[in-house]
Amino acid sequence: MTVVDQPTSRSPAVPPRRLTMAKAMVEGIASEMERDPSVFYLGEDVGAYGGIFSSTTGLLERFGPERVRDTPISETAFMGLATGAAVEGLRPIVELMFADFFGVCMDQISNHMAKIHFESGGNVKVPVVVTSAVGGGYSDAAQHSQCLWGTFAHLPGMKVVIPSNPADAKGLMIAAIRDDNPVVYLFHKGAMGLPWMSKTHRALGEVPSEAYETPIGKAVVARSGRDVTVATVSLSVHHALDVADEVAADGIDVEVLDLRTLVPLDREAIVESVSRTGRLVVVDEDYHSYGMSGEVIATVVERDPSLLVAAPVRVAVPDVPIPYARALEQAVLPTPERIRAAIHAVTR
Amino acid sequence: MTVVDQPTSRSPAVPPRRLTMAKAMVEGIASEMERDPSVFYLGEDVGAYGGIFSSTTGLLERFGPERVRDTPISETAFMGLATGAAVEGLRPIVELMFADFFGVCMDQISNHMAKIHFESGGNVKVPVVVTSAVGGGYSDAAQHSQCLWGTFAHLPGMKVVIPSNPADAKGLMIAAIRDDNPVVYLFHKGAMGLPWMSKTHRALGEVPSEAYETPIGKAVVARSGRDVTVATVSLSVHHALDVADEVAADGIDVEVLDLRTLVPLDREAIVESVSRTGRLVVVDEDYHSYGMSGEVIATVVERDPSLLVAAPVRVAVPDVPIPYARALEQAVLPTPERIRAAIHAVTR
Amino acid sequence: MAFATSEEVLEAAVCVDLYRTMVRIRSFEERIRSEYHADKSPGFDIGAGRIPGEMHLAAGQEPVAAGVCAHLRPSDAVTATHRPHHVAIAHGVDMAKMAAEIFGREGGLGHGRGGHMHLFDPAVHFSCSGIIAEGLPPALGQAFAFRHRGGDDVAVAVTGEGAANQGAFHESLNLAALWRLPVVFVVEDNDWGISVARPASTAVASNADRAAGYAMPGERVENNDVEAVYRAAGRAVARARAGEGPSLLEVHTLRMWGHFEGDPQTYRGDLATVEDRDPIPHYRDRLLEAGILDEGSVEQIAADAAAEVERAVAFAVASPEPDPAAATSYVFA
Amino acid sequence: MAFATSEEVLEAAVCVDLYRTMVRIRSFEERIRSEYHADKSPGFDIGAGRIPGEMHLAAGQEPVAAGVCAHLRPSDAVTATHRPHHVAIAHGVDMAKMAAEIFGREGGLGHGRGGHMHLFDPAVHFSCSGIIAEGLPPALGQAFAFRHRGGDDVAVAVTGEGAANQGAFHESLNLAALWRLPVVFVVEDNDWGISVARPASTAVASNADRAAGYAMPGERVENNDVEAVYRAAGRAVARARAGEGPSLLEVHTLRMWGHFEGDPQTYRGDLATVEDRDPIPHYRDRLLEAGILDEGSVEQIAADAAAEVERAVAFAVASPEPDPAAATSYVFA
Ligand SMILES: Cc1ncc(C[n+]2csc(CCOP(=O)(O)OP(=O)(O)O)c2C)c(N)n1
Ligand SMILES: Cc1ncc(C[n+]2csc(CCOP(=O)(O)OP(=O)(O)O)c2C)c(N)n1
Ligand SMILES: [Mg+2]
Ligand SMILES: [Mg+2]
Repeated sequence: MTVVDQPTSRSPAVPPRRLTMAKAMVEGIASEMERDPSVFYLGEDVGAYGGIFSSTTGLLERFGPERVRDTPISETAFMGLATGAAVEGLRPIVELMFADFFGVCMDQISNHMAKIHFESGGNVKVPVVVTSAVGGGYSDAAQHSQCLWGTFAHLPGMKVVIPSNPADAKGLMIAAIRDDNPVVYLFHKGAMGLPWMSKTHRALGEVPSEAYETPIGKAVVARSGRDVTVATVSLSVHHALDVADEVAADGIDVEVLDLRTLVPLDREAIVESVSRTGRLVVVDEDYHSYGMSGEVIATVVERDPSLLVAAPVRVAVPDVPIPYARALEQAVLPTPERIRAAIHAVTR
Repeated sequence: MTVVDQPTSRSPAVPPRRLTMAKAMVEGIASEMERDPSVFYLGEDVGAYGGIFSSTTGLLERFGPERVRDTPISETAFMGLATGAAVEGLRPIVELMFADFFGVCMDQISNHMAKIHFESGGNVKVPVVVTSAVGGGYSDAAQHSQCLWGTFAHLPGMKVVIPSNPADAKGLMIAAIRDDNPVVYLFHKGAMGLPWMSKTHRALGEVPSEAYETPIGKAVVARSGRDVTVATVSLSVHHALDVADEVAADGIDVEVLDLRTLVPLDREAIVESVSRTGRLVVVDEDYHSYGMSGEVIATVVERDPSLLVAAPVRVAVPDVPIPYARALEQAVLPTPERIRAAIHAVTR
Repeated sequence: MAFATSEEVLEAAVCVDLYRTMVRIRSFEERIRSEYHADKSPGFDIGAGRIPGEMHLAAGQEPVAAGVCAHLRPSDAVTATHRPHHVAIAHGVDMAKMAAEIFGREGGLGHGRGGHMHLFDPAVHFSCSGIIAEGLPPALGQAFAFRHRGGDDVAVAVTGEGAANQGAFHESLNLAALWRLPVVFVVEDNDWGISVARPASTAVASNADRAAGYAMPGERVENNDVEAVYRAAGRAVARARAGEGPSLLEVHTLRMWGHFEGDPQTYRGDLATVEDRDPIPHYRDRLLEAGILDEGSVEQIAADAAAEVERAVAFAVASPEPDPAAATSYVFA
Repeated sequence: MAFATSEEVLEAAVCVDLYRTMVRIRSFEERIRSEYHADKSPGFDIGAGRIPGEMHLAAGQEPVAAGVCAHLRPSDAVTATHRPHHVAIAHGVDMAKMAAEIFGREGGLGHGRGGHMHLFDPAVHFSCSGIIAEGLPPALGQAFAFRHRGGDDVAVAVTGEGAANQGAFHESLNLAALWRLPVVFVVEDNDWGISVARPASTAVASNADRAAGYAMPGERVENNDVEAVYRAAGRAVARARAGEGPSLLEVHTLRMWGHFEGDPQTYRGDLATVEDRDPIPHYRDRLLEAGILDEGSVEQIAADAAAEVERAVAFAVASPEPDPAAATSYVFA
């Protein structure tokens, strides 16, 4: 869905520019397409539509239908096409419209795209970026609201990056395109700053105009604090920052760690933060069990269980399909309310 | 592959019977097919071949081609067929020949089979058993050696059971068939007792002749010990027991906890064991990150980090596709050597 | 292969039923549309209002639902798509419970868990799914179960022309043909898969041509003609009931509105002609001309439909919101 | 649609090349077979011995590989299946490095990481995969890249008749046709998908009939006839090179041995006739009769092939085992 926005102000006279994550992502793609003729984008409704979640707005007009290609609804075929094209030296970006659809084409991703480099003993490179929309919060129900980053991150051979803000959206996109490996790039619909979806007041952010890479594999302290580490990614970073501001009033000083990349995971940053705060809350819009939240907790205690002065708490989707009705969905998402309760629990 | 075995001795005069896991699994299926005409089995090479890993040996002869059905290589179609048949009151068992192939049909499993009950508000039941072979150790390389139980267990709506021994193979099969939910039943090729694959000396086990259910969601202490808990599943249970016997000589008393079910996970059993031993090793033939090993560790510390007197250790496949060459494969599998080293590390 | 063509004149009662079903559907879709947009402004916030989330409506595609489902009984199964309401109504899904589900209420078909893309009514063996073409495989299983228990019930799997390029389509047709399952595959060709025009998604002009690849009959109905759909579907359903196996039926239909509500349709060149192609006034005029309907019965049908929809929406809005404390219920039976 | 049929007589040199390729393949497969079984006894332990793991050999299917790949250049791409050796050899994959990979050695194509189902030789754009039909989509991408960079290179995707019922087959054919990609799809119909006979997997007698569903030419070659394969593949490759889009070619071939080594083939009723149907002696006799080969050249070809295979195996066994300390290398570039 697209409601036409104002064109981004590009006057160099009035920095800093503030963009939505969607525009920053597109800017990252466009700058690489400009620089490198081997980059192209393919997926469903990425051409004239500009991406259901505005991931490609304006690219068709700028780069033409050879390089911005609408596909049939044949995810297995076009994922594999991206792999084959990458093997021959192109640098495809391929969109899986919703991460929820992974199951119709996961073999091409996890058994092929992700494994060819290894199976070939390093002789073949597969520089593909797989973009996909994740997340709920707008009643799109069980098949259109999942995050599933735990599913991608569990399987070896692909990097997994998840920008939470416009600057990282651009920088991680450029880094992903330049990376010689398959990189799964998951963008949260609720963080894209779409005009037709309710958004956090943090949706706009400063984005440098020039091309730059945000390093893959590096977490960032989005807010530093002494009392508790909230480790999270994606839209939940915004919620965590909001809650951190609130509980500061109660005298709780929250550190928010934006992991940004799940593969490779910046384990040092996690351990370093928790070794200062002694307390850990993991906020994860993916399912609770066998995913990111457990991995982050294990990362700390396998280093040293005594780093934790209190039991860590997870705020995740409680192993239930995402319900449709608003009240039910809000009950299972990692809302600010649940994050606040977890921070209180862990600092009690 | 099948090398014809001797028919199982069925003389009631000479109990206890010792069966392979494959035969015990088939016995569980056969006893339910006998009892309940709505049970049928479908999959690739499950008829005349009897299952590539002997999961259905003899069933065609006994129950005929209407109830033991070879399918085309169309996993999406026949997985979905199982779902639709279950919705209408049948009780299909459907085989995905290797769990590695999940990516060609995961949508039918995780978005349909697993979610319909929820989406229908409980009005539709989907009693399907998905059987699948897992595991490596015989140089079947990156696309035929994975365990992937973390992938299945991460996604809500399906139970996940993983027998390690013949008695549980039969009892969990019967429980899975009688369960009104989708149950993923993962059997390790190396634990099936196949005549053409090297096997552990623990491959044969006593199996009661009558029908019985092994409770889904209950772990079992396979060996009790005071010093360290080794939590694991599947073939690794055998390795853990072997190592436990060995290190007993060094005065280390190992408790081996066979989780048996990943969904629902018997968190109480894990916490209870670790609260006695204070030390935890998780052995997991699936990939290291974002899977079972992290989940088990998190389960302990989110109850109470001080239960652990030493940092827990994971022995898992280190986020690498399974290599082909024997020496490489052995280096990444959770071998007895690696388990022993972990036990020593954690009890040091 | 093609169906035997028989151009017999339909009985008046059948025509009236087809017309009534189309009107009931349109009435429902128009009402849902207005309810959906009623409280999403200013601007348009997809998650806001009494009906949140994506909304795919089927105005213009009534001939497919009406023509196919006229041949079905409640014991026959139907699997539909992300755009399911027309098929649901035509197959007799409880309209009030369906409305309540769309409103996310406890009284809904799925107690508010499923939403408009996940409607399950076991009473008429109806289901749908938001994943393209993935509704086909479960239909095979329903057909399999029907044959297993005896009788001549059938399963109908509906899909879009865009979805016909998904792997599940191929696998399902082959397996259904191979096992001679009583299934009818219906492709709704509405020219578009979201913004992708049919020639940009499909290498062949008619999906009916694909039927030969499964040794099953294939037929394409042009012009969104409800009576032609009725006839072709009748042949396919009869074939399935007779144990002769599956058939494929494609209907060239019309998506009158956006892919989903909020779709600006800026990609669409054929918008100007859409209203003129609305199948309902055309069919009404034909039945008036033929003397099968008169102005009074047309009004009566419209009024009845409006009243039925009114009752359904009233039931929906009167139904309580689900209790958030039970958000994790129904994961396991 | 079908290819134009031209029954022109092949040049003698072409015939000899076809024969030589088949002999080289058979020689390799026989040697791998004996190496594979050499040290798996007593009993049969799949994971034991110098060549561990599953082993899918292609004896009997040489006409497909030889006939198709005769039209290819090293700059053309080929994606093969779990049964890849014949195609690899015919397309010019380095036999020594391939043997080393099969033996799991550092000198292998994948430094021992891949194994016999995962052979990658970038020098000739060759790859294969153990997942049914999933080698097709990457071939589209190679073809796409070739067209992008200009020139007339093509991609050939080989698959089994069992695999032709997998969703990836359908999606790939449609997309290739839609984008007019220079691809040739080759289906090896060896009557069996492991233990499942073709009539139990495929609703249609010839996959060539499925080509019409993608508006591409389809042709089926009967009798495992290498010259007929050569001719048909020539038409398909020429079409692709000329920018006219993809074609589908099915060859009725023969799986002489088990699905994999160790397969007892108890399910197989046609075993008794297999030896008589071996395509290599038949073709040899034909060329002898036609005076294109004489006994001397037959022996020379056999001796050359044996020597080549001997060198390859010698290279393999001389290559070191990979270092377990590097087991986690090559995950990321
Ligand atoms: C596997 C999968 N891919 C993509 C989508 C996103 N999507 C939803 S509807 C749609 C278009 C469907 O087109 P068509 O099948 O023609 O049905 P129509 O919407 O026209 O009724 C797409 C691409 C999806 N739901 N599932
Ligand atoms: C998606 C998938 N399903 C199942 C298998 C297991 N499998 C390996 S080979 C094979 C049979 C393939 O038959 P066919 O395509 O005819 O090739 P052939 O073995 O006869 O050469 C099967 C079912 C697989 N590798 N991938
Ligand atoms: Mg459409
Ligand atoms: Mg075959």
